[in-house]
Amino acid sequence: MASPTSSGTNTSVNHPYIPSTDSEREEMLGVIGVDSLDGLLGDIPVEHRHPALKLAPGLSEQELSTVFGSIAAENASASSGYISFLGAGAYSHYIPSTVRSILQRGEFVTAYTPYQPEAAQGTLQVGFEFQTVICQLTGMEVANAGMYDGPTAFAEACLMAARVTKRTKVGILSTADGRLPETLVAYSKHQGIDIVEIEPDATDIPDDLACIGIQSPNFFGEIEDVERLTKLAHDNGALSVVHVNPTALGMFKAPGEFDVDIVTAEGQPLGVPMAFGGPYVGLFACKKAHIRQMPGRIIGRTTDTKDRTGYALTLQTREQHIRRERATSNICTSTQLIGLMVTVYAATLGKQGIKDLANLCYQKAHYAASEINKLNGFTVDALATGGTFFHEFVVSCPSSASSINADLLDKKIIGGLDISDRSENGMLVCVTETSSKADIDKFVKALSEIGASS
Amino acid sequence: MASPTSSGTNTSVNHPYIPSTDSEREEMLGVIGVDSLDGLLGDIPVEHRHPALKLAPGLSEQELSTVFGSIAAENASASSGYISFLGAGAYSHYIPSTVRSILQRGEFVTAYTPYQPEAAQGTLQVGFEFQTVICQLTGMEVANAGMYDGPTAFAEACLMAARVTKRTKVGILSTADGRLPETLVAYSKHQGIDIVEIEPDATDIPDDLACIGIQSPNFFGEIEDVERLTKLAHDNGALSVVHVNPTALGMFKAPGEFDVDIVTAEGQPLGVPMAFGGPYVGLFACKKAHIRQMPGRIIGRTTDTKDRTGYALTLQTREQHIRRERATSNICTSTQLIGLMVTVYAATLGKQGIKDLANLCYQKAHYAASEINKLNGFTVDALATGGTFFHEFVVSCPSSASSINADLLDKKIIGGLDISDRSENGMLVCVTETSSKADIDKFVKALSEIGASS
Amino acid sequence: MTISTNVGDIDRRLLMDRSVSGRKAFTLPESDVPSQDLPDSSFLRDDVELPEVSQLEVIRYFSVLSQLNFSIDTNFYPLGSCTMKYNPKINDELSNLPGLADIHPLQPDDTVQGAIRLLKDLQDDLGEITGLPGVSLAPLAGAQGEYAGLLIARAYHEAKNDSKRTVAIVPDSAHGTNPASAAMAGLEVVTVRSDDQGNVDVDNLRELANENTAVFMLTIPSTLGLFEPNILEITKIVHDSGGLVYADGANLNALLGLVKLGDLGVDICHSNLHKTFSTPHGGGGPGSGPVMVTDELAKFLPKPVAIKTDDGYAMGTPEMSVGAINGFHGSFSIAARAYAYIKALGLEGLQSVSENAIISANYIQAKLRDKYNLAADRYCMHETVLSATKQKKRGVAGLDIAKRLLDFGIHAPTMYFPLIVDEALMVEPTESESKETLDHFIAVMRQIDDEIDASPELILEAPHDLPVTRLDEATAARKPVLRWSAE
Amino acid sequence: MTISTNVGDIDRRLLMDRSVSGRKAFTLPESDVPSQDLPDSSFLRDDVELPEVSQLEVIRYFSVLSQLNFSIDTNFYPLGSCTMKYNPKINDELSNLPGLADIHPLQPDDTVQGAIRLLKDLQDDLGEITGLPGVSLAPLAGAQGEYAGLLIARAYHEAKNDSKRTVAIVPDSAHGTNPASAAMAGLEVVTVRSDDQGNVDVDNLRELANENTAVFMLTIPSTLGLFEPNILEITKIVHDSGGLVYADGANLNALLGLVKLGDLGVDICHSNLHKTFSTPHGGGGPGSGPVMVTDELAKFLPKPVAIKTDDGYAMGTPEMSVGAINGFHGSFSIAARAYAYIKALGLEGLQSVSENAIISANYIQAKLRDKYNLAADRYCMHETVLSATKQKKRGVAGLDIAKRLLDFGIHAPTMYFPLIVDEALMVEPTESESKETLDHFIAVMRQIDDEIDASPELILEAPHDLPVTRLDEATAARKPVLRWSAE
Ligand SMILES: Cc1ncc(COP(=O)(O)O)c(C=O)c1O
Ligand SMILES: Cc1ncc(COP(=O)(O)O)c(C=O)c1O
Repeated sequence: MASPTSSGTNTSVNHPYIPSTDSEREEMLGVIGVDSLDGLLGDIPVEHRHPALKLAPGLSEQELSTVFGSIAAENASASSGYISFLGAGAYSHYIPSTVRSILQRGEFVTAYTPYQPEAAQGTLQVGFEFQTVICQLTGMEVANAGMYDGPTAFAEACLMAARVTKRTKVGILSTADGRLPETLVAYSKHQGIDIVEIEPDATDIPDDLACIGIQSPNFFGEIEDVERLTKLAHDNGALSVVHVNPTALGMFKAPGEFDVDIVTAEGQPLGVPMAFGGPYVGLFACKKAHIRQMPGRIIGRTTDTKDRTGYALTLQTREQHIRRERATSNICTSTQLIGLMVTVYAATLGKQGIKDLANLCYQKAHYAASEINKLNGFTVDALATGGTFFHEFVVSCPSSASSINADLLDKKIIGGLDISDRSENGMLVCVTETSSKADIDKFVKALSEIGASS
Repeated sequence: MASPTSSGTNTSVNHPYIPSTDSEREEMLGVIGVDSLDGLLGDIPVEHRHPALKLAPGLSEQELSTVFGSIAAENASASSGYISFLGAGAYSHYIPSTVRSILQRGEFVTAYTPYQPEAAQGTLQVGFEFQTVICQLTGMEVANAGMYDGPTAFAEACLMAARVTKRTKVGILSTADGRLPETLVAYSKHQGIDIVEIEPDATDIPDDLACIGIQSPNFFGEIEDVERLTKLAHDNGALSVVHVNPTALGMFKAPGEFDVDIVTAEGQPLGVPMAFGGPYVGLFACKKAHIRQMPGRIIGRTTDTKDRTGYALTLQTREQHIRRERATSNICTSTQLIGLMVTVYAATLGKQGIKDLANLCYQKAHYAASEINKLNGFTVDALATGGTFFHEFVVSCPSSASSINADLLDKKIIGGLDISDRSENGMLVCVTETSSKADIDKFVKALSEIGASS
Repeated sequence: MTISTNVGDIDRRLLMDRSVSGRKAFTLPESDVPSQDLPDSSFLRDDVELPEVSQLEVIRYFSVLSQLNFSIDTNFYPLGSCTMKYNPKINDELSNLPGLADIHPLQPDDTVQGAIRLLKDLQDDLGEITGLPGVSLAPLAGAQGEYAGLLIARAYHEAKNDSKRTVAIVPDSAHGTNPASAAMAGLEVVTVRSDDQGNVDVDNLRELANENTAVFMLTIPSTLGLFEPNILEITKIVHDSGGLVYADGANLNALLGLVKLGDLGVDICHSNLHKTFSTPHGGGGPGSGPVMVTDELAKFLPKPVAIKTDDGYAMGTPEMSVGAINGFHGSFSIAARAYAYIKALGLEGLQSVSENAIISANYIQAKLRDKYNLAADRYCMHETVLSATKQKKRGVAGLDIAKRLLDFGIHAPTMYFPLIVDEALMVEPTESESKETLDHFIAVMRQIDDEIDASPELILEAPHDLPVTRLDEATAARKPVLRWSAE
Repeated sequence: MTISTNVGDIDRRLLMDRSVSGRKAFTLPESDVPSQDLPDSSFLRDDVELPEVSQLEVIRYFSVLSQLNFSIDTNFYPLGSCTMKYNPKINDELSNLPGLADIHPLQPDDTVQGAIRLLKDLQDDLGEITGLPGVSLAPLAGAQGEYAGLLIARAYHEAKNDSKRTVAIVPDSAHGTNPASAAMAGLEVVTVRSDDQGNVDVDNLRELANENTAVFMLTIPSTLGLFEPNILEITKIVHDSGGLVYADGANLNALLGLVKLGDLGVDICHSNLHKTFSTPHGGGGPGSGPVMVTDELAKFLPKPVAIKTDDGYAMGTPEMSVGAINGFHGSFSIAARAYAYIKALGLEGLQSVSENAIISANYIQAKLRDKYNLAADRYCMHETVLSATKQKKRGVAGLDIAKRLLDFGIHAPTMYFPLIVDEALMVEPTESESKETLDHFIAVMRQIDDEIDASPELILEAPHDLPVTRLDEATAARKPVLRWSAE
């Protein structure tokens, strides 16, 4: 009955990841009281047991390394000599050696969620440190131990605002990254949430909004007037949800200073590789008053039976494994290890480093902007309008950004993001501390050449 | 008096590697009771204090990474697309991930020599495992915890043979790597040791030899008749010192089977990167009878006050820190961490892996040899003479190996070692499991093209 | 505050309490561009109060903290439903290669052909393993995979204008994420009972499945570690009612190469790459929860999916996609690890994984059933659910046994889950633990049972030698302290 | 055998005792070449009895073992003369870059220009720091650097046909490697006394230095942590006698940018890159012990040295080189780490290293001198040698104090060295430890002194909580067991 791949016999493939030997398997089956593995599979419909599978045979580690070597070689990146000016939600930053070093600690990497606090004080204390770092950065009272990523954190924040205010309409600033409302739609579409667009200069908002969702710096790199918009929200009984770029917080006022209710962010810029989009970590902080509506895992401080300080998961009654369909979120496995990276990053940069970093990014982006702005046919919008920007800025190009990008690629330059859907011939250019002046100058020169010939 | 770089003030540069702040320094100087650092330097002749130094200013970590990126990019290697057929004492082998993973454990990397055994059981138990692995591989009774590298281990073995036999003449086989006698000369030249060359087919040796030093596989990759030569040594009251390639021991008879007295080896092939020549680890094993003449660190098993097993440095009275000028060697800091790599490597490959590895190297080298031997103008000496070889073999080329190598380099091939000083137009070619058939075929094709055009 | 451990006393102060003004662990390069004007100072903040410590202190602090954890690299971790197996080191290494770690998610497809090829190949393998060929790797964990699956189910019914299907039927043994995800998807959760064998009560299901049924969520094997014997009947009942069958594939480690979910009538499933496919749990993530569906449902998959084009690979959006459930393409470097795992094992290796996982669990069950009650007294799949009811009567709860195990360097099993089993201790050894380790666990579990009579305080006060004893979790929740603050 | 630690009981069996026939942790690729004939079976061996364990077991075994160590990454390690400072992680990383880790030592110079440039640049920096511009990076550790230096001294005298110079004068406080290296170099070791201040007894030196003197070996600062106040007089005496001055630079951490050895009349010195230049000690190596000499002596340096050529860099052999003291070019990847360290600190950073190392040592000395005797009651350089003679009288030896420190997570100081100090405890804090750590050490040292009267058994039986208590080292040496064997 069994197909050719059947293992009616008890010999399994001997593999470095599987210690049991044939004779041990034989012995165990004997103890269990069956002749063969199939004796244990009685509940699986026999006609479907041991199906044929089209999968390649296993590789040795050396062969696997060769396979990955070719895969990596098919990608263009800094390590293959490209320079890049992409941002728009994922940023190239230098990651300190301390982060990589601590990330190699198997005790962190291969532990589970700390359900047994006595056996997980390492993970737990790091999580507590993470919550502290997020509070310090955002100026907020409390933070959770991390969400999946920035957009899901933002979506969950809007849903939380709806729970807190018992309202179902969410306003999102028109200048936000399209990924934020897009994720919110997917997260909320069956929960009766309406999403409306709010202009950043709005002086009036619907009076039934659960929150205004503000991204600042916004998608175009510009700082929004969070203070005014938060006041506007509060005047209308709505919450203010602000999605920040955490690097910018080394320099720009923290949302906590503006009485913001919930702050979210993509944590990737804080020491996490870009890695084609993930895994990242969503940052989530809010006012203490809303703590029991917060989604995600939370770590608290307490004491043991000998009165020594210890840390444990807390407020678990919000979570799905206790409250099931009435939980504040379905999130379970989250991003603890990426939180570790953020925590080590923050500890490494420290008070002075985060400031220096923000300044350096600011200097480089502004230098690039002013040089590009000098080029014939290219205009930097923010320089024209006097907007304050960080990390990135919109360049209006003489032709479509994608056609320019194609030419740039020939020069081993990955240009800024084509945002023609939001701004005519717009290119969103990002510059961080990882771009040297030489890189920027090369980019500017290339743009000028391409501009001239188009 | 102090030069411009003086720090008559107490402000030092604040650096990530140096925690003390200005105010802490001030406070500490106050406790010490001096006004400034210079108050502590009274013993340094004042005219020589604070000299001018031509050193560059410090770099940030990001800058340092850039500097190293350029340095690495100036070297040609597998990672930049070259294939190589160099051996002759350092070998390209695949290093399993387990080795690199364990090598990242700071507790191993940043510990000192285990003088406090209670606080160093990790290092000590690993060292004991290392000694075990070396004994198992070589078939010898005891091993030490490692020497600097292969050639120094060999030199120390010959000196030890001199101590054991109380003789001062050392015979070395003419087929040995020149690095072995060369290092022995540097190690022994002021100790009245004479070195004589012995032919591998000698049936007679001087009767005052301390030892015969045999490399097998020899410099040319060929297996020597260790059994016969050992008997010859013993018949003349000399010891037999055999320098092996540890990878070959996965397949070829262990020296222990031939009653050899001391075995040494370069441990690099066992999981250690080639790294332009070091650090490596010298392997050193001998008969139990000679244990107290053995150089280097030795780890022994014992028990604690609660009768639990523990490990500690032992037989330290042989060592320089106790016996000073009468020590068996001056070696102090040795190669414990490289020994860890070897140990993890051996544990990972295990009984089957070391066998498979030796076989794979054998297959590839013999395939390459037979293909090259088919080429016009190229002869593989060992195939001509019927010698048994491992890893490497001598190719007699139509012209000098260096001229051929220059042409190979244009094709991104690093050819075998030019050994024209030992064999006319000789090239010592090495092939291990890291060369694919495609690499070998490419090499053979290139040789044939170059041979045809020369 | 200090604790004593095998590296002597350990100082557990937080970083902010170690901070000294002026210390640093890092320096940024000097700016190499001409100085730019700063924005108006009204925009600018004061210092961010992050810790000021030296680089050594950063390394030492986190290194020491790490040693306070149990982990797969250091301990046996038989945590049921979590599949704490060996996380191959080569996978971490390969997924961090330059060229994989440093590519930007918005790079043009033609500059990331290797990355997309990897994703496409992994999609195909997961489709093949589950028998559900439509795959999106977007979901960032199992729960997001569930949610994506439910969105697909809803989209499917909507596409048929079948708007009254707003009920998710969920077994009482289900993991909490199932009902929570259903609620997020706007579905009403209706619970189907388990029978006394731990199976779905088929009669009860038949009563519940009707024209309102959007989806039936079944964990296969179930959270009791059992394969549903009536699976074909169950999927038929649901299909006959017009609903879809969703399989929670968190327990896929039992099924590799032994059975394909698609063959059983499952329409949608997710898999936790951080369980079956060995990517590290990281102390609670990151994970990855790909969603797999039938060909028919593939057009609804969340975006993006990797596709093969005429001249290479591209990231694409399915025709009627339920949209983006997160920022970019899912957990790429987790996917890369899972890919490496599948390639390293290959077909026969994957089969061997499940075979050995099943044998190990049954072996433990056979060796402990005289001392501990079983949630279901029949052969299990990759995990066995013990019930400490007999021990409870003698004064020691499942929790206490779990804590006592820690003293032996063994992580606790999953406790009090599934909810339908009293004093549940869910034990999942996985295929990557040796028989010797299983025997040690068995011996310890038997010893603990003996200790109940001989020296119960050993159990009730456990753990003894860890960095902390049992913690006051009630106070932690009542008066939450969630961050450092200057005191 | 198990021990209890902060991750529960730990199993310390050796790998061979864990071995199970048929298990494996690794597979080799299949051969891709046509099958080749094997040699005659008389050449071939039976199996090599290496352990057979799974890959997880390899990782777990070594990970758990690592946790039994003290290390810089986890503990304060004030081990005098060893300079246990922070080992920057970036240096490990950079030295392992592909392009550095995978180059073969025999590659043609033009394929390794980056590597040779690094070596040349490091040679220059070390020459500048010591004021001795001739540098070879060949020596593999300090002791080999010493030996190389002595070979150079001998070659120098030989080149002058001065064959009767066969004496090395060595202070009684010298490290054991000094006399051992001298003996290897065929020199007769003559000991010069220290005076009651811990300085070289200049009169005694004057008596000893004569036409037989090949070299005077002086450790600067001395092993008592003192800078020799009569250094200029000493070097003059030696030079006047026709001998050379060798400086053991193991303690160079005290002198960076503060004084150049070459300016003081030193002819030859070595430096331990694994001390002053922060390369990790690795539990006992690998190290690197470059030898630095005056211009005049450069032609004798051991081979190879990196040299600048017209169009790049090359590895070369000095004109009258003492030859090859090991296989290739020294510890290249250790040199790369030291290079990274020097570049990261730069001129001012290196000065700051020594300044802070000196202040920290003096601070400890100032805070402990009322409780512990000092080997020399004056300001010290980068380390202070305490003498536990007062404690010894009260029943507790230096060794006991050292062991008791372990209980507090602090590694023991160097004990019973230098030999001329009774009950020596040599404390070297290094610049990389914070004042807080120093204060903690001071407090613990004071507490231990108090414990002598209050609870001496705490000290005499220490350490208490480590994986083992004190070991029976006598039996270990009397009946050596040096390897696993089947029992
Ligand atoms: C049965 C089951 N379903 C779903 C989940 C949720 O998966 P994740 O934690 O990846 O979100 C889990 C994980 O614990 C589980 O065990
Ligand atoms: C003063 C002194 N000289 C020489 C050495 C020997 O150096 P190495 O151990 O690198 O051989 C040491 C190392 O302990 C030392 O402290």
